[in-house]
Amino acid sequence: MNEKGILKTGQIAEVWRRLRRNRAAIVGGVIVLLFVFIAIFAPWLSPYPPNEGELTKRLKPPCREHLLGTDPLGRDLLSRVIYGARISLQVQIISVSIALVVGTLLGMIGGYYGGRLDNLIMRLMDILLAFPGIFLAISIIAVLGPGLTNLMLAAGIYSIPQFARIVRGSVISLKEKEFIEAARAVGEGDIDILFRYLLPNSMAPIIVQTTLRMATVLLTASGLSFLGLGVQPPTAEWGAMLSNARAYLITAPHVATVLGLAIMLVVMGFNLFGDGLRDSLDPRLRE
Amino acid sequence: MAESLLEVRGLKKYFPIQKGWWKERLYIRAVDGVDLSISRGEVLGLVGESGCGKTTVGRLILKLIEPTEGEIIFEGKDLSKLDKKEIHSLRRSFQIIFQDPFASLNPRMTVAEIVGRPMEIHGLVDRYQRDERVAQLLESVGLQREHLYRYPHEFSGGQRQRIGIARALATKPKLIVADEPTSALDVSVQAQILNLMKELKEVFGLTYLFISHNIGVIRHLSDRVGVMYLGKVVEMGKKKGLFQSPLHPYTKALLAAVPTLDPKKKREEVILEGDVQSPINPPRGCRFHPRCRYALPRCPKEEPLFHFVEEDRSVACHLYG
Amino acid sequence: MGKENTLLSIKNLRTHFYSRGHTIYALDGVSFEIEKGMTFGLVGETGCGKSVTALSILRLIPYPPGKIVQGEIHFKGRNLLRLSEEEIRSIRGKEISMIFQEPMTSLNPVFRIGDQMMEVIMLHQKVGKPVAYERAVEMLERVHMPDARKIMRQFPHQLSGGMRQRAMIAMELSCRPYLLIADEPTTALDVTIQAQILRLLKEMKKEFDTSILLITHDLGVIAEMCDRVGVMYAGSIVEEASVEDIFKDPKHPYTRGLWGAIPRMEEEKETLSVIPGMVPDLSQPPTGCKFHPRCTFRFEPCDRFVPPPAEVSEGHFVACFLYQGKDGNG
Amino acid sequence: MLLPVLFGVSLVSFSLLHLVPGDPATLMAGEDANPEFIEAIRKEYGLDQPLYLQYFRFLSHVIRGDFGISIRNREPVIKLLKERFLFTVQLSFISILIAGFIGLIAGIISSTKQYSLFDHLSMVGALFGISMPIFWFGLLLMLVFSVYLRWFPAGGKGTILHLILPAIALGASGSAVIARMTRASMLEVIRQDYIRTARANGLREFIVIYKHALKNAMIPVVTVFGLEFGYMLGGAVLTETVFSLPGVGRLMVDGIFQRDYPIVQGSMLLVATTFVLVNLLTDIAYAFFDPKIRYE
Repeated sequence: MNEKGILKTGQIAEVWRRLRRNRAAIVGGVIVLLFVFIAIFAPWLSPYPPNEGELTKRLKPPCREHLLGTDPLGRDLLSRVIYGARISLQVQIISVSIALVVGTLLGMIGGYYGGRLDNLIMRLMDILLAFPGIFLAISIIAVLGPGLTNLMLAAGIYSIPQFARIVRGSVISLKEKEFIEAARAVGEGDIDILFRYLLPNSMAPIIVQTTLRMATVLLTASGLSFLGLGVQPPTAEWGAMLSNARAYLITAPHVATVLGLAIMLVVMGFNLFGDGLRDSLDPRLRE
Repeated sequence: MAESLLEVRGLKKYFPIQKGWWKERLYIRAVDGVDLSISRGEVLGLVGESGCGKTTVGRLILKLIEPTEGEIIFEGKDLSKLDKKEIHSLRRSFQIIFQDPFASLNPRMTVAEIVGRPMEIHGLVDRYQRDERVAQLLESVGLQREHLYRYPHEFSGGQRQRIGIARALATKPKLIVADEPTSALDVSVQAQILNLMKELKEVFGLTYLFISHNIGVIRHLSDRVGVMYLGKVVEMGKKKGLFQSPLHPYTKALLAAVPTLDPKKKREEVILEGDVQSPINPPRGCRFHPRCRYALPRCPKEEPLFHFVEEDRSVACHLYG
Repeated sequence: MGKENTLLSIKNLRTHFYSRGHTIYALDGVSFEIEKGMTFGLVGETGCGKSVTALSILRLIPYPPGKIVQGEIHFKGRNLLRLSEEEIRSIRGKEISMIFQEPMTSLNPVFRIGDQMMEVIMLHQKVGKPVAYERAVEMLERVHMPDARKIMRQFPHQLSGGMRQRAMIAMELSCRPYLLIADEPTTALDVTIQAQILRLLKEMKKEFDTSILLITHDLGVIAEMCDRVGVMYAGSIVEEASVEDIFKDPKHPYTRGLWGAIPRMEEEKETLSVIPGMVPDLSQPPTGCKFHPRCTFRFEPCDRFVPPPAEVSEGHFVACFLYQGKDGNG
Repeated sequence: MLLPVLFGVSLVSFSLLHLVPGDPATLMAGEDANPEFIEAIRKEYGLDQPLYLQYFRFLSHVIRGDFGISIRNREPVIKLLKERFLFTVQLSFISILIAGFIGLIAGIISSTKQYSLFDHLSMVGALFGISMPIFWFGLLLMLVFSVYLRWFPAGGKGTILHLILPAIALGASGSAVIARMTRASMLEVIRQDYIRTARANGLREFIVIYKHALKNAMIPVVTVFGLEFGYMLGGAVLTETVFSLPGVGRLMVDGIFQRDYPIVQGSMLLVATTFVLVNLLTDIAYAFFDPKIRYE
C-alpha cells in the first residue's frame, strides 16, 4: 500500500526497522557518524597541530610518532587527515544546505504553480544543467574566483537543479492526488497546501537526495581543490593535499593513498546510507 | 418541483493540449455545453463511460477548475461573478467525496486534522472544540472516537472512505459532489458506503450530485439521472421513467450493456459497436451518430437540441422532435 | 478425475506466499473441476485468491515469494504440478492460455501487435514467418478487428482498451487452446465495451470449442457467461453450483451476503444488505470456517472445524455447517 | 527547449567577463598594461558600447566561429580550443564505450541473477565506482600500471595506449551508474504484466529476458548514456590534470588561473553546447527505443 515516495508519519518506526535490517545502510551510517565525530572533535583527536611541521621530519613513512607518516613540510599526516574531515563536513553542510533550501523552494513553486513561472524556473535549471557535472562547478568558480567560500557557493549552486527537479517531480505527482484537490475543495490556501500537504509528503525523496548529495558534493569539492580552484594550501583539505602529494607519488605513495581512501570512505558512507534510506523509505524506489 | 439549489447552463471546459513534435495546439472538449439543475434534497445521478466528462462537470461545479464558458448558479448566485473571498466562504456549502480512498487523504495528517481542517479554515470551531466535533462526526459515519489520532494508512479502504465522508460533512455543506465514491471498493464494502450515504442524506438534509459509471449504483441512489456522452448530457429524467423507457439510443445501449443478475434472462442484442470517438475531434452533428443504429440523414449535419419531451424528461436526439 | 468429460481437475490446492517471516495462506485447499466446453466462473472479492488460483494452474506463481505447497492439478490426465519446466512451457499458450485484466500492461509496449502474435504462433505451431503472419491476420479478423493488416503493424498504445483486449484474445486463441483462463477480462473496460468483449468470448468459445475459466468480481458477468460458479472467500471455495442454482438459491451466508450487497438493475431496495466486518488477514486466518467471525449464523462448531463441502442438491456444494445434516464432526 | 538553453548558455559565458570583479578591458589587457592599450582594447572589443550590443556582437562572432583572441598568447581562441576539444571528446568517447560495455553486461547479469555472488560483487564494484574520486583513481592506476608494472605510459598523448588508463579512470563512475541503472530497470521490467504474459505464452526464459524484458529495460538506460557522456566531458579535466593530457578542461582551468577570459568563455561555450547537442541526440535515441514517443 506504499504510495511511491510518500513518507507516512506512522511509518517512521517501520522505516527505522527496515533500515536496521539493511546491513549496507548500517555500515554507511557508522561511517558517516564516525566522520562527523572526527570532524567535530578534530582538535582533541589529532596528535599534532595540522599546520605545523618540522622540516627535519619530511616525508617520513608511517612510524610510532606519526602513524601515517609526514608530508613534505614535515607535518603530521594523520593530524591533517583528521582536520581535513572538518573542512569537508563544513563544505558539505553549507553547500548542500544552500541547494536544499533554494532547490526545494524553486521546485515547489514551479511544480505547484506550473505555467510560465515553472517554465522560467525549469529553463534556468536547464541552463545550469547544460554544464555537465563538475564542469558547472568549475564554470561558477571561473566567475567567482577560487577560495573556500566560493567553493561552497559553487558546490551549492551546482546542486540546486537536482533538488529543484526532484521536488518539482514529487510536487507534480502529488498535485494530481485527490487529497490536494480535497484540500482546495475545503478552501485551503496556497501556502497551506505547499507547506502542510506538499512539503511533508515530499520529505522522503528530499531526505534521500540530501544524503546522496553530501557524497557528490564532497567528490566535487575535493576535485575542485585538487585542481587548485577550491580550498587553498596550507589549509588541510583532502583534495588540495592530494594534489600536493602527486609531486612525491613515487617516493611516498602512501600519502596519496591515505587521502584518497579518506575521501572514498566518506563518500561511500553517504552513498550507502542514502541508498539504504531510499530502500527503507520505499522498497520499490530503487534508483 | 422543489426549489433549485444549483443551476448549470451551457457549461464548457476545453483543456488545451500540445501534440506531436510541432506542438500543435488542440483542445480536449471534456465538457461541451451541459445544462442541469439540482433541487434541494434530491440526488442527481450523472452516469456515463470513461472520458464522457462527468468528473469534469463535478470539478467545475466545485470551482476546482475554471469553466471555459457557461454559468453555475448556486442558491441564486452566479459563481463567475463572485470574488475570491466570496468563493472561499462558499466552499463551506459544497463539498466533494472522492473515488480513491487511498489517494484522497493526506497521509501525513491525523484523522482529527483531516476532518478538522475544514472547520478551522472556515472558523467554525476553535482549537479546543475541534477534536470533540470531529469525534462526533466520526461516530456519525460509523467510526470511533479512538480513531481521532490515527493516520490514514492504519485504515481499510472502506474506513478511509468514511473518513472522506466525514471531511465532506465537516462544514455542514448543502451540496455534496460524490465522484465515483464506491468504484474502488469491493461490493460488500460498497454496500456499506451506499447505505451510509443514504442515511446521512436524511440526517443532514443533503443534496448529492452522484457521479458514477456503475449503473446499478446510480439507480440505487438517485432521484433523477443524467446520461452523458462525449461531453454532453444526452438524456435526463426521473429515475423510474428513464430506466423503464430510455429514449436516447445511447441510453438504451448503455442500459442494455449492463449484465443482469438473472442467468436465464438473455440480453437483447443491442450491443454498441465501435469505440467512443475522441473528445479532441468529436463527430459533427450528433456526437453519437457514428455508433447509432437509428441515425437519420440529418444526424451527422445538425446537432440535436437538448429539450423537454415530457415533464421531467429531456433528451438530445433528432428521433424525438 | 476419471470422468470422461473432465478437462481440468484441481484438488486441494494450497499456494502460500512467504514474506518477512509471515506465511500468507493465499490458497488453502481449493478444489473444483472444469468439464469440456464449460465456462466455470470464480467469483469473490479482492484478495480471496481468484487470481492466485489462475496463476497456480500454469505454475506462474513467482518463487520467491510464492509457492504451491500442496495439491494436484490434473489437465487432460496429466498432473501439471509434476511436469518438468520444459513440459509445462509447451502447455502454456498452446493448450492453456490466459488473458488478463489490464490489456494495456499485458501486451509488451515495445513490440508490434503482429510480432507478438507471430512469436507465439511460430513457437507452438512450428511454422515459418509467412504462415504465422497469415494466421495472425486471420485471428485478428476472427475477433472482428477492422483492417487486421494495419493492426499487425501497430503498437499496443495505439489501440483503445477494447481493441487491445481483442488483440489479446486473438493472440491467446491463436493456438486453439483447450482452456482459456480469463482473469477479470473486462474489469478495466467500460460497460458497452465489456458487452462487446463478453459477446466475443462467447462466440469464440463456440467457434474454438474452448473451455473458459472466468475470474471476476462482477456477478453480472458471471450470470451472463458461466455454466458453473465457484464462490471464493479467503483462499477457499465456499460454494459451488450451476449458475441457475447459485443465483436462484444461494446457500452459504457469504454468498447470500454478497448477493444482497449488489445494487440491482431490476429491483429497488431501500437498503443493501451488508456483511459486517472485514476480510481477514490471510497471514493469520481465523480458525475453523474462515467466514465465521463475520457470519451472523455462526454456531458451535464454526470456529473449531473447517466445514467440508456438502452436496445440498445435485451439483450444489456448500462448505458450511448449516447444511451438513449432522453436526460438525463430519 | 534547445534554443532557449543555448541562448542561456551563451548569455552565461558572455556575462563571465562582466561578472568577474574589475574592468573588462583592463582584465583583457592585463593588469600591468598601459592606459592607451587598455583604451585600444576597449574600442577593439566594443566594451564601451551598451551591454546588449556587446552581447549581439559576441553572439554574431561566436556563430561565425570567432571566440576572440587569447589574452595570454594573442592567438585566436578557436585555434587553441579546436585540437584540445577534439582530444577531450575522443577521450570521453572511449570512456563511454568502456563504461557502457562493462555497465550493461554487469547490470544485465546482476538483474537476472539477483542476490547471487556476481550480483553482490558487481554492486559492490559499482559502489566503489561512484565513490572513488576520479583523480585519485587515476593516480592509483598510474602508480600501479605505469610506475610499478610499466604496462602503460604515465602521461602525455600519442598512441591509443596513452588513452587507456585515463579512459578507465574517467569511465569508472559511468560504468557504475550504467550498471546500477540497467539492473534496476531490468528488475522493474521483469515485474511487469507483459513479462507474465510472455511466460504464460510458453516462451523460453531466455527469450523472455533477453528479448521481451531487455528491450523495455533499455529505454531509461539510454538517457543515462547521454548524461554520463556529458559528465565525462566535464570530468575529463581531472583526468587530464592527473595524466598531463592536453584537453579542453585543462585549458579552461589554466585559463582561470591566468585570467585568460576569452579562453574560459570559449571552453564553457563549447562544452555546454556539445552537451546540449548530446542530450538532443539522446532524446532522439530515446524516441527510437520507445514506440510511445515515436508514434505519437
